[in-house]
Amino acid sequence: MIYLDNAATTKVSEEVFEAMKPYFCEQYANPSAIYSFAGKAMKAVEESRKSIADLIGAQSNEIYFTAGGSESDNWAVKSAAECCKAKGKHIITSTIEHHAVLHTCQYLEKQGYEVTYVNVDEHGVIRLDELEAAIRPDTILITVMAANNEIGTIQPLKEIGALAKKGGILFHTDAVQAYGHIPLDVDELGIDMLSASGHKFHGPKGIGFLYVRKGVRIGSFVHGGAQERSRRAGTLNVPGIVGIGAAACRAAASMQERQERETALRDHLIRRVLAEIPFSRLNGHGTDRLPGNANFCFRFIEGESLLILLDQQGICASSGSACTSGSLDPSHVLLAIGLPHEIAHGSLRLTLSEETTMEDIDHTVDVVKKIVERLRSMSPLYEDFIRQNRKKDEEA
Amino acid sequence: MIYLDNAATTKVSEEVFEAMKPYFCEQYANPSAIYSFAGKAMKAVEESRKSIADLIGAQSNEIYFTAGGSESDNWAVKSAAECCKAKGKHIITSTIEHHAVLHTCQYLEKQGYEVTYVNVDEHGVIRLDELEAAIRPDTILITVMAANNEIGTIQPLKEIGALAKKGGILFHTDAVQAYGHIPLDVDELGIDMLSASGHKFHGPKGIGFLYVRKGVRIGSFVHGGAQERSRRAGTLNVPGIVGIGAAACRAAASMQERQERETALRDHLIRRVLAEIPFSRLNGHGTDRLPGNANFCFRFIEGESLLILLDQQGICASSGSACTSGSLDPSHVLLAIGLPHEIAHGSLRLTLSEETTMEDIDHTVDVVKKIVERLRSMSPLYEDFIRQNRKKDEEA
Amino acid sequence: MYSEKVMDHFSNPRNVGEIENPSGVGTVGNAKCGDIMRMYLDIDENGVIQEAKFKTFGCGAAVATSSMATELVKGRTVRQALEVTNKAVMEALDGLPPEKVHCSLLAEEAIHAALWDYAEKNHITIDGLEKP
Amino acid sequence: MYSEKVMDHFSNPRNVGEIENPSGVGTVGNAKCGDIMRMYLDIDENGVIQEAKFKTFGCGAAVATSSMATELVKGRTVRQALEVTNKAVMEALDGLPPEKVHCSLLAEEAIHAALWDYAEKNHITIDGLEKP
Ligand SMILES: Cc1ncc(COP(=O)(O)O)c(C=O)c1O
Ligand SMILES: Cc1ncc(COP(=O)(O)O)c(C=O)c1O
Repeated sequence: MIYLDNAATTKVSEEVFEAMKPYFCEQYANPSAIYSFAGKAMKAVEESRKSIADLIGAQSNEIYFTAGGSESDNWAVKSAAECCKAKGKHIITSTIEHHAVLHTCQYLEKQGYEVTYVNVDEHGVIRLDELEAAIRPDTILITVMAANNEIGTIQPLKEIGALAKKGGILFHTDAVQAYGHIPLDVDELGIDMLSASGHKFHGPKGIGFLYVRKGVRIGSFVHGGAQERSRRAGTLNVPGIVGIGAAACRAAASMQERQERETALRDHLIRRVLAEIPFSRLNGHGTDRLPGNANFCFRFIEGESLLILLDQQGICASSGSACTSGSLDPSHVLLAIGLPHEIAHGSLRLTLSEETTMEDIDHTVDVVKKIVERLRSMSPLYEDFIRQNRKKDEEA
Repeated sequence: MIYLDNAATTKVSEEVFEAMKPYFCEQYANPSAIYSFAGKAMKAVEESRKSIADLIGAQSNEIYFTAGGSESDNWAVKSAAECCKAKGKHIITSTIEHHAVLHTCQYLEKQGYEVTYVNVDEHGVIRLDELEAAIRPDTILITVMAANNEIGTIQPLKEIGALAKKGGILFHTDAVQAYGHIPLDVDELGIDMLSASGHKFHGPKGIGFLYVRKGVRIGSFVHGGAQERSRRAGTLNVPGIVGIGAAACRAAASMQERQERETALRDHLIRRVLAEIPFSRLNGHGTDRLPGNANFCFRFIEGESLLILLDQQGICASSGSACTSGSLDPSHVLLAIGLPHEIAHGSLRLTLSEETTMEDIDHTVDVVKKIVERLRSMSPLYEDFIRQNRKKDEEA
Repeated sequence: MYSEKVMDHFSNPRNVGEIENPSGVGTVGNAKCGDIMRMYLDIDENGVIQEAKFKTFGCGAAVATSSMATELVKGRTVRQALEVTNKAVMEALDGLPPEKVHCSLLAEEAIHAALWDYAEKNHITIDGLEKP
Repeated sequence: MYSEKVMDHFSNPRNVGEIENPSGVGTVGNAKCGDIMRMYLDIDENGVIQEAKFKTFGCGAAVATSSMATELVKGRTVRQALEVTNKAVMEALDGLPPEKVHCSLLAEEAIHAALWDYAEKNHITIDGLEKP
């Protein structure tokens, strides 16, 4: 099997799993308890918190554990809306956010908030001039993702952070795809809140965190016990927390090397596909993109068929985001960068990990090539296109 | 170490851990993906859902996975409030709920809802007459826990369910302490929503579920992807889900045997403590209590000191609930059953598991006895009490 | 997600291709929704479908339903072909996931569209066939 | 949660007990809040604290601060004992968790209460000592 769907989820690294292991059947204490058995679990929790904070230049006490990226996004956006409503009810976001942010914004619209969805350019980069123009006196939150999950485009966070600061507006970023993959520094970038999820960087599923800058007010999302300084109730998921901490540690240690290696593989992949498969295009930015992300459109074919045939060849890939598979709508991200529907339907996302090899890439390109040919041979759109071209040729 | 804090959390059973293991580093797929590698993960998720549903006589599609008991409680209560607000804004609960329910109710009060907190009797059983009298035309939700986490009292769910049904009111129960420990059947008991948490019955931390009866409207708590029939966004925590399913399976298979065994040990513990330690009392109901729960008050001494000294003897126990440790207030549950503050401060909760032995119990009683003596010898309250008694004797 | 039959018809679709000078050809669906089916029919003077071919742009279910639809109409009379409903196609494929049922509707429409074209070309009316 | 010093003074509290006919005894705190401290002092004719004993109902920190407080006042003059503030007790214990700081305040109050009793019994006033 060649697994090229690392943006959907990653394999838990063996080291991370080894770190988690003792916390299931041995160090199983509830860390909030008073006895020394629980103290060991609490120590592990706090060590994890520190590793996580270190990677983005934050303090331990600015990290709140959650059940994943979606909860972090929901919490950040809903809580900012709630806490700042005296100031105003206007939120700014982009058209290419993950559904965890978009659907939360739509929910808030029903609650009487106003949301401006700022457009992106053809590479998926937010239009900073539009963003600046959207800022109003009653704007309370700007939430723009660090890097897009589908097309991998990295956003100009520093510029957004500066605009937010100038306007005295909270800045949240969904860094679920970026954290652990590219360097991020909350102070340098002016980020007030940041969401991340363990399973996107070789940590476990079901654990994530929200960074909240000291001094930024944040309400509870889950009410109950006094865990996480009374901000997020629920018995701490110790193995999960240890796992995400270990994954953060690993990510910090190997960041540069991984980035260079994956970027080289990715660029090789992109070069080969564009050169060898006609009527293909790269979606997202040519260089300001996640090291492991390549996203293509192949005209005249549809994504799901492509994915199933790839699966039959042992290649795991995706089209759009995993959680919207089965939906009939083409990706909102591809539409936002200006692709027509029929082209947006024919997308393929290949996302690499540290384990991906050059052989994997080359084999995948060979297979994709054949499948695209096959699907085109049965595509009425391709038939029409060829006929029209022939007609043009004859007329000329 | 003798671990008698199983109401705070339990050890993940080896079988459960074995079941989870392949889903970290091998079957790590995002189950929402389209390729067959993901199909295996999804199958495991659905098998877990079935095991969980079976244990309470529910259908698979009535089970929604969450990050734990607190999230389930928050979701159930907030969502019922939101969905039914056209009918009314009145909620009924009890005075001895877990903070995950109580604090959520308090939050809703700030949002304009009205909450009636029904009292319990001296054994911690809800006063059904008060509950019935509290029902109004605008009552939308009754939320009463299945069994209390501190004193173990089991509530008359069937009677509550009948009252709810009669009034056309949703009935939610926090079964975090009960699920997997005592038989529960949602149809028989008339339950519309039920919360549970994996780590309370030898499953993993960070995973729970909410049962929602078919036909009951429920809003999203976490907005985003289409997971859990678009009701709870977030990449599925596959290992956690497999773990809680395996734990449910195990619990189902051993329920009766465990119940009998733990009840016998518990009753032995209670008998010895009450017989051998003067000025001690049992909190909660004599028989309608969780098989593994014993809760005592020892007059003239304070709980935390007792816990630390027990810890020094290798015994893990708690006083009040784990998540409020460090708080200065005595347990709201002990106050609700009518104990004065100074007695409520001196409580000890010992909660058993299937691994607890008679030797553990006997040793614990011996140790508790000595510690209580020691703490009394340094207690000014005990000094006063003895003096007064002496005086009375002399006067007599 | 898909039944074995669907996977079989998707992986080894029957009757892919075009027919030169077909008796009837119909194209349904649109690229915006992600599914386009084109069906070619070769119908002899007795009104029997001698050959059916298709081209489809769409998901696995779209390809499989097209393939199955061509199989079901081949050798049938025009009248019998009209009875190949979306239900018939679905049943022949051992079912489809709920979100893919529209693909089987598309297959039914594709048959109708090709038959309509055949009827128009031959200036006949086929009872029970409406303009697609 | 607690420092080693706190644990030591909690596990092996110094000066637990009563003094028969003490020069001064004071009880502070209340059972409602979960902490009661009683301090007994034996003060000689020169105003030097010869002995200090305590009884405490309360958490680990309450016991440890009582124990430390008795240690700190023993052998001191009444004036010096007045300088044993909650800060001094906390520092001597290498700190307390934030939610337990009130215990050290209680220890300071217990010293003051015992001294007040001593002053009343002997009809003297001690500069800087207020009625607890
Ligand atoms: C009765 C009850 N409800 C809710 C909870 C919360 O569960 P969790 O800590 O798994 O979120 C607990 C345990 O902490 C509990 O005992
Ligand atoms: C950009 C982005 N945000 C949020 C999420 C949600 O994270 P999770 O599925 O861990 O809740 C994802 C991934 O699914 C993502 O890619």
